[in-house]
Amino acid sequence: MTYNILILLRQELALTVLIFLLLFIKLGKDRSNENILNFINAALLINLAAGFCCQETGELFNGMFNTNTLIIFEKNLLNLAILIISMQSYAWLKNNKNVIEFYLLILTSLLGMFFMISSGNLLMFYLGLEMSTIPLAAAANFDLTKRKSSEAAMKLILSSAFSSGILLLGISFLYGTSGTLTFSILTAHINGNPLQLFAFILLIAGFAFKISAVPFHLWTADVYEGAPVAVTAFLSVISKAAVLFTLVNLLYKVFTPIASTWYLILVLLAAATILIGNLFALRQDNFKRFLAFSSIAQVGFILIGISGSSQAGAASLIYFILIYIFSNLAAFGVVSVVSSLTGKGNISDFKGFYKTNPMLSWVLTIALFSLAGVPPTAGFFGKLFLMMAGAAKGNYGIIIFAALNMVISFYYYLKVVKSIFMDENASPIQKLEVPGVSKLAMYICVVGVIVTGLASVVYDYIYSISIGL
Amino acid sequence: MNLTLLILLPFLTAILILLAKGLQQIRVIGLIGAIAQLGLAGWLLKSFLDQRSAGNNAAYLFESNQTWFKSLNINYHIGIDGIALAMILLCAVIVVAGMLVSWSMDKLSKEYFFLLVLLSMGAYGFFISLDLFTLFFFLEVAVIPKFLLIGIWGSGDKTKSAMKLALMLMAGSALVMVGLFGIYYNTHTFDMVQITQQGIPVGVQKFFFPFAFLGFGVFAALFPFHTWVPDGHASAPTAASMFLAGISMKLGGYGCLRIAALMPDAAHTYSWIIILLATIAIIYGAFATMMQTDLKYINAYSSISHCGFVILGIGMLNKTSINGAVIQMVSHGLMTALFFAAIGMIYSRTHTRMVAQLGGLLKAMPFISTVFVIAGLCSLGLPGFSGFVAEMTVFMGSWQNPNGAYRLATILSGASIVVTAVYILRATGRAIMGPISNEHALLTDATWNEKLAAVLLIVGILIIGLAPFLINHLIIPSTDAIMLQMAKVNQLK
Amino acid sequence: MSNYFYILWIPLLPLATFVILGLFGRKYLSGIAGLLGTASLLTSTILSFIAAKQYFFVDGKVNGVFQKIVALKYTWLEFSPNVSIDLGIIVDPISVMMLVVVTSVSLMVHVFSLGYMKGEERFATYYAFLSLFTFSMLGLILSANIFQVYMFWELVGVSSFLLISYYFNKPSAVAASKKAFIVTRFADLGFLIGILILGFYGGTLDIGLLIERFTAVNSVHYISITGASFLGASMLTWGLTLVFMGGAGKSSMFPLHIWLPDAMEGPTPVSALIHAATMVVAGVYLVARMFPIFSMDEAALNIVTYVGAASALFAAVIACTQTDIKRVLAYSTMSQIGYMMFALGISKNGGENGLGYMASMFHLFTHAFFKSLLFLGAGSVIHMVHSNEMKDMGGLRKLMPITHIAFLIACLAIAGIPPFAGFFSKEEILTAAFHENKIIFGIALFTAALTSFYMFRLYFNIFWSKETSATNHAHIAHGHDNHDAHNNHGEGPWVMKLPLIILAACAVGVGFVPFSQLVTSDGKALETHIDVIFSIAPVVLSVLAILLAANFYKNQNNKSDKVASAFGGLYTAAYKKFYIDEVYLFITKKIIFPFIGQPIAWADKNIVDGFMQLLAKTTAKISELIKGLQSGKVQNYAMYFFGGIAILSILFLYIWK
Amino acid sequence: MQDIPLSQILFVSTFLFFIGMYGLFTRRNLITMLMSIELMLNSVNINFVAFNKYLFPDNLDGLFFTLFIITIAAAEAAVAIAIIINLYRSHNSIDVDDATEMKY
Repeated sequence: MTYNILILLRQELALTVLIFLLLFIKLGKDRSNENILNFINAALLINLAAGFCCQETGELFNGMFNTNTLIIFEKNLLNLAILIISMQSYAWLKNNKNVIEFYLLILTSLLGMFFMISSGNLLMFYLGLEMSTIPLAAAANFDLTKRKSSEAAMKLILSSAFSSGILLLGISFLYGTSGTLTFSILTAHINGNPLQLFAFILLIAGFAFKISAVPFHLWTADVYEGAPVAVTAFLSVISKAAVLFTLVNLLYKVFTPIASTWYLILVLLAAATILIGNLFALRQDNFKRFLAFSSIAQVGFILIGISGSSQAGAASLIYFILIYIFSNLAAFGVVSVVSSLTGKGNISDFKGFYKTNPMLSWVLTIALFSLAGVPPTAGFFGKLFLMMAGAAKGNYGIIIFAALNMVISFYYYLKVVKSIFMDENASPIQKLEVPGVSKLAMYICVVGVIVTGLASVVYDYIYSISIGL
Repeated sequence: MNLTLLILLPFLTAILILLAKGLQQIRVIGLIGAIAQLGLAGWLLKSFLDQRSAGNNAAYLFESNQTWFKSLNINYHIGIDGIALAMILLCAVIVVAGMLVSWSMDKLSKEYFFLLVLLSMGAYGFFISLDLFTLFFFLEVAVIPKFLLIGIWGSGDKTKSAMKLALMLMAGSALVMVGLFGIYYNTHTFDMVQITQQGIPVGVQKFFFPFAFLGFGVFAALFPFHTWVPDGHASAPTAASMFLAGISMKLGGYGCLRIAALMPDAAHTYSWIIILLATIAIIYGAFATMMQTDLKYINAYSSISHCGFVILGIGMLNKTSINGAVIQMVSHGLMTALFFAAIGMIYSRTHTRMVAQLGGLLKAMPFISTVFVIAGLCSLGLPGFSGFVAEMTVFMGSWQNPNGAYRLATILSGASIVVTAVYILRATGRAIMGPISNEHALLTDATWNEKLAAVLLIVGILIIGLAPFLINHLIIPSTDAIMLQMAKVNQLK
Repeated sequence: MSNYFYILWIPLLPLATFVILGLFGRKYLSGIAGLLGTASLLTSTILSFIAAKQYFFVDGKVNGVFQKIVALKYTWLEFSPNVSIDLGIIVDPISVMMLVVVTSVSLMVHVFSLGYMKGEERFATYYAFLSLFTFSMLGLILSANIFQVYMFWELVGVSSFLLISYYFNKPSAVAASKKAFIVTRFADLGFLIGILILGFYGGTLDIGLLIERFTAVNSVHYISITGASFLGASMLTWGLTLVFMGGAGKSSMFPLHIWLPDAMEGPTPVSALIHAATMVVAGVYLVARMFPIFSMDEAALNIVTYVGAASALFAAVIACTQTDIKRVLAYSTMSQIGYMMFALGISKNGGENGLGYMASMFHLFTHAFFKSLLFLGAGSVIHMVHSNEMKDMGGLRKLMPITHIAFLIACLAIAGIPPFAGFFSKEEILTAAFHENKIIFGIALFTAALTSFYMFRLYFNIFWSKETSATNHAHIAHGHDNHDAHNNHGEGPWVMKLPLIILAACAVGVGFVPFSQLVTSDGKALETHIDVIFSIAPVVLSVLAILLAANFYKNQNNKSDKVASAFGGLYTAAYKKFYIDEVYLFITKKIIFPFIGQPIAWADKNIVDGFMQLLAKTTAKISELIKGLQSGKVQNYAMYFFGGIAILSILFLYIWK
Repeated sequence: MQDIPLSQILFVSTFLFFIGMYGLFTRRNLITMLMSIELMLNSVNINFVAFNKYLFPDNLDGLFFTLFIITIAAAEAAVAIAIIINLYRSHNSIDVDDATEMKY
């Protein structure tokens, strides 16, 4: 039994160990930030590598916690993401005295996500969710002196508390109508009676809030803008990914009896999300805010993919998340470097950026093209497969709608590229000294963006491990 | 003969360009790469003809089919028929010419040549792919380089034009995408060969044909989706306009042709709409051209008119007209590239493209003026040049349709050749002939690279114009095959 | 039937010359370009004479009928299995006759130009273009395939364009060349559609086959094409009429004639070659080539007839009033071609009734010589005077005797005074007209009289009238072209005199060619005789006209002005060419441009493109409108959250249960 | 005790929930808003307990859930209050409407 625990919980345990190590380091005599950061990055790298080492699957605590190949892979994705983020925030954290607290917060939150992903029970799910949310709120406030930071944290904590209230109400009604919290048993009791449907809607609303789908998305932009870049990156990639994984898990495994209903809900949410996300992204000048809305639009596409409710649907979701990690983090990487070295964070500041920083410009450009879904970057494949999965249902209205919205999204992505390459600027951002680690992270992202798409083996593997409805 | 070389070679060139230092190295590498590509294409032609004469009558030669995305049944399936080969040759020629005319591009030259090569790579990939997914992939690969080329190296209101072009083309490819999904989910494959074998249910065709066809139509500057053409061409740097009009508009025409071949029933159902739009494009483009005052705009609008012939030929759906469409694609590619090259040379010297500000250039720069006149004569369909062959074939083809309305369309399109004569001669008479202004009198004539580029294109034009049986020999078997497919699929219903 | 393959060289030699001169002439060969061109053309001329001899006198005739021989046929562009453009060479009486005409006139012009264009900067280019034109013209007359005709038709047009705009820095020349090309292009559109019609119903583009199929009354093709009708006229009529439209355009028949007078902007030898002897008769030649088909369709023939007659008269009237000598000649050309046209129109196919056909061809033949002679004469006059205006001339007979004599002969020839060439051909035409159609005969007669009047008006104005000396010509000289360097060169070098002499000899001699034996509608020899009684009337008429002209213009006086004022409106109308140009200008400048071109250009910018812009703007506006959602107030966010739940619940709990 | 039907308890809890929501929507004071959220959570707790007691008395899922909610609510409140304090440092106010720099 204990052996089993050690094996099956290894990824969680690894994180926990790391967290405690950090605590001890904090208690011990203070070391230079560089060493700490290098240590952490190394540790995260090991953690990532270890994640792939063995594929034991099974369940614990009579079904409260369970892992399978898919879940392990998902967790590895998150490990990869957090590694990249931490590498990229090097420049930002180098001169920050609370570096360890930052890692404590985000690692705890990641731990919570791991539990959420592999939860087999609503209680466990709720615990994981909150465990991942609450530290994030604190992390959002990490720039203690910045007004925006604290405002962002306030908005995040309040609205997430509200949403978890809603979520809990939903869960309570589910419990009331089914009498169980365990997924495996729950499925049998799903019979679409009004109260249950209502409960389900509340649940979905809770999820929609986390993945910031319209109209539950309004916190996103403000929080992204206010929070430190690293936290924003974390929010926009990792927490979203984790919640999406869980959502797919729930929808495809638990709520199968009311599939027709949630298909409709998803389509509605997707349409609204894509449209609103695009329309808002059009107008943004603050880079993080811009990325926030663009990521909202991306979620819309993801929802279309999920709505396909087939093996391809799940696969395309995970595949897209992988690509999204690379492309979005590449973008955030550049932004974080620029903002931490110059304090500038507006798109208009990037005018004439290519003249001074060709390398960063190309990274950013490739990232944006990948987000826009332009070949040969992986984003093209990701988006295309999501749409294909959605189209499998034969509901072409939403596909056409999404396709036309893609054009709008092209507009704003190209607008950034335009200001980087084409706009003249008397005083562009000066030549930046990018720390080696961050550079490395960016290169990883770029390579990922290029390779993940063209190398079909990635997708085929994901497809083979993912499950359909 | 592995067709993948056609993609690998540009890829290699691009890499080398990235590694190269200094304008000299970069452009030399670019040129060598382009010439190698041309040689490759030539060799391809040779081996193609050998195969054919050896009695290999397969629809597509040099086929190779690797699984790409196994789980989605997406394959990297390549192969060429005569039409694709003609297009590939066209690209190869234009790429060499483009490299030559941009010989002295000193602003961000590395990126410039890199993007040019990337663009050509997309085009090659597009023409060799037999799998709709790869087709679509390469179609979009070719879009972004255009955006950057126009936006960075362009002139005039460049960013706006670049944005407009990119967005409209993307909208086009979005439509194409929807159409492709429709095909995919009703045949469970992207493979054109398989699709033609099993056919597509008529209802599906009727619903998805418009998306796919109009989508490609945007690329082919089909009315009313042509508005990206004038601004885009006018703002682009010379080589980019050559590629744009010479290659990427052909992607559209070729795509339309393939789609029509895949969905014959829908094509027959909607042919009247296609023909209507094409006729409008032809006439409308011609008259719009008559009103232009900027040389590049003149050529851009005339491209709309000429590409109308491509769509017209496809819409008429008979062998001759489709032949004509293909020949027109090649011919227009060469001719318009030549035109843009000449305009670029003039612009680089006089720094104006306004017809009214030019005059009597024949005195100062006889070579360039001659090139200009030749391009003009080709564009107004003078016998001996490719334009004549192409347009006449389209006319003969479309006339074969006894339906009165179609006849009318043919006659109207025929009338456009008069208008063409009007605007070409007006431009020539004003810019090339007439008295020359003093500050232009001292300008120099073309340099060696420009001459080389022009000669290359002119030779291409003349080969088609003087010996059309050659290109016919190349493409007619393929058009026969296409007609056969369409007929077969019709019976299948 | 022996081998005529060597005829291929006749067009190919000029082509070769064109290529060589075009590529290297400007740089390397500008010295010897003229000689080169002349030499190659001389060879072609000799070859064509050989061909003529062989065809007419050796083996062209098989048991009394001249055969149509297809000497070469190569499928150049195949549209569909049996419809294709074949490059071919057809050898039959008219083509051979035209071979002779074209090559010899062209040769004369080449020689003449050696002197006339001497010292031109683009001398080589000039000869290159001349060769190009000669090649295209030869290709045109040798065509066995109607689409081949069309191809060379276009080439002829473009070479004429290039030659007219030879002085490219002269805006008027450029304008003229544009006009010429565009007007003929418009006519060619008709030709093209005609070809499409005939080709569609005939199932072939080969002229021989077309004739075969459309003349056989019970062939499927004939039935189908006559059966199909549009706006009341059968498709055959349409096809032929449209083909004729092309011909009319090239031959500057009314109302497509407007380009010809302006085309005189080109160098005079060019006008002599293209706009007098060869290209402008292409239309006549085309109708003759298709004549058997034309003869199957009364309506089409009538159109030919009346257009021809109208042009003949119309042009003659105008010619009486013009003062630019080249324009006078241009209009006279038009009028003479009108003659040929209606001669064809009134003719029937074969036998005695084919007289008109034969006469037309005969007139074409003779006209080529004396008209080119007239132009070359005018050329040397202009060369001397540096002006096209009559008022700058007069009394030149002393200064340029040879030109004077040659010109006189030509005038007599065109006036139809026996025994000059024009007399015979004109007689045949008049006879044919007399037998077929009295109205036409009347017009023809009147035109003949007018012709001799204006020709001699021209003659007297140039060579007699006011007595002036060479010296003060030098003063009036305003640069007609870059010759101001050398003024008093008399009649120019021998290369300019020689052609005049030769052509003058032809103008006298060619009338005695036994034409009716050689060129007839059906290839059989046709017995004709000059009916003296019949020919009195026209001759007397023209003599009277000549005397009138002499009376008006031999010495300076104001009689002519009196008469002019007597005619009043008619005179001014004629002087203003009956305002046809203005009509065209009005249609193009005032209708097509502002009412078609500009609206479309506007619509493209504002409606089509505007729509795309509008989409973009609307999107931006909407996103501006809804930005209030993101109010920044966390409570509103919560409310929207709740609202979302409410909407979903309503939808799924009450509406879509 | 048994004669209070479930529906009435649910009524109470729902009422509580909406009171909380109303408070959240209307109150401007951050602390009060936090309290309103606590109200909502508590109503959920009532739900769980009630369901557990009335419908599924044989196992204690609901009760446990309640316990966890309470703990987490506490943690949440702690963090929230920390944040609010920090907000007060920078904004000198805990009025929610003063913290609306970021919008649109």
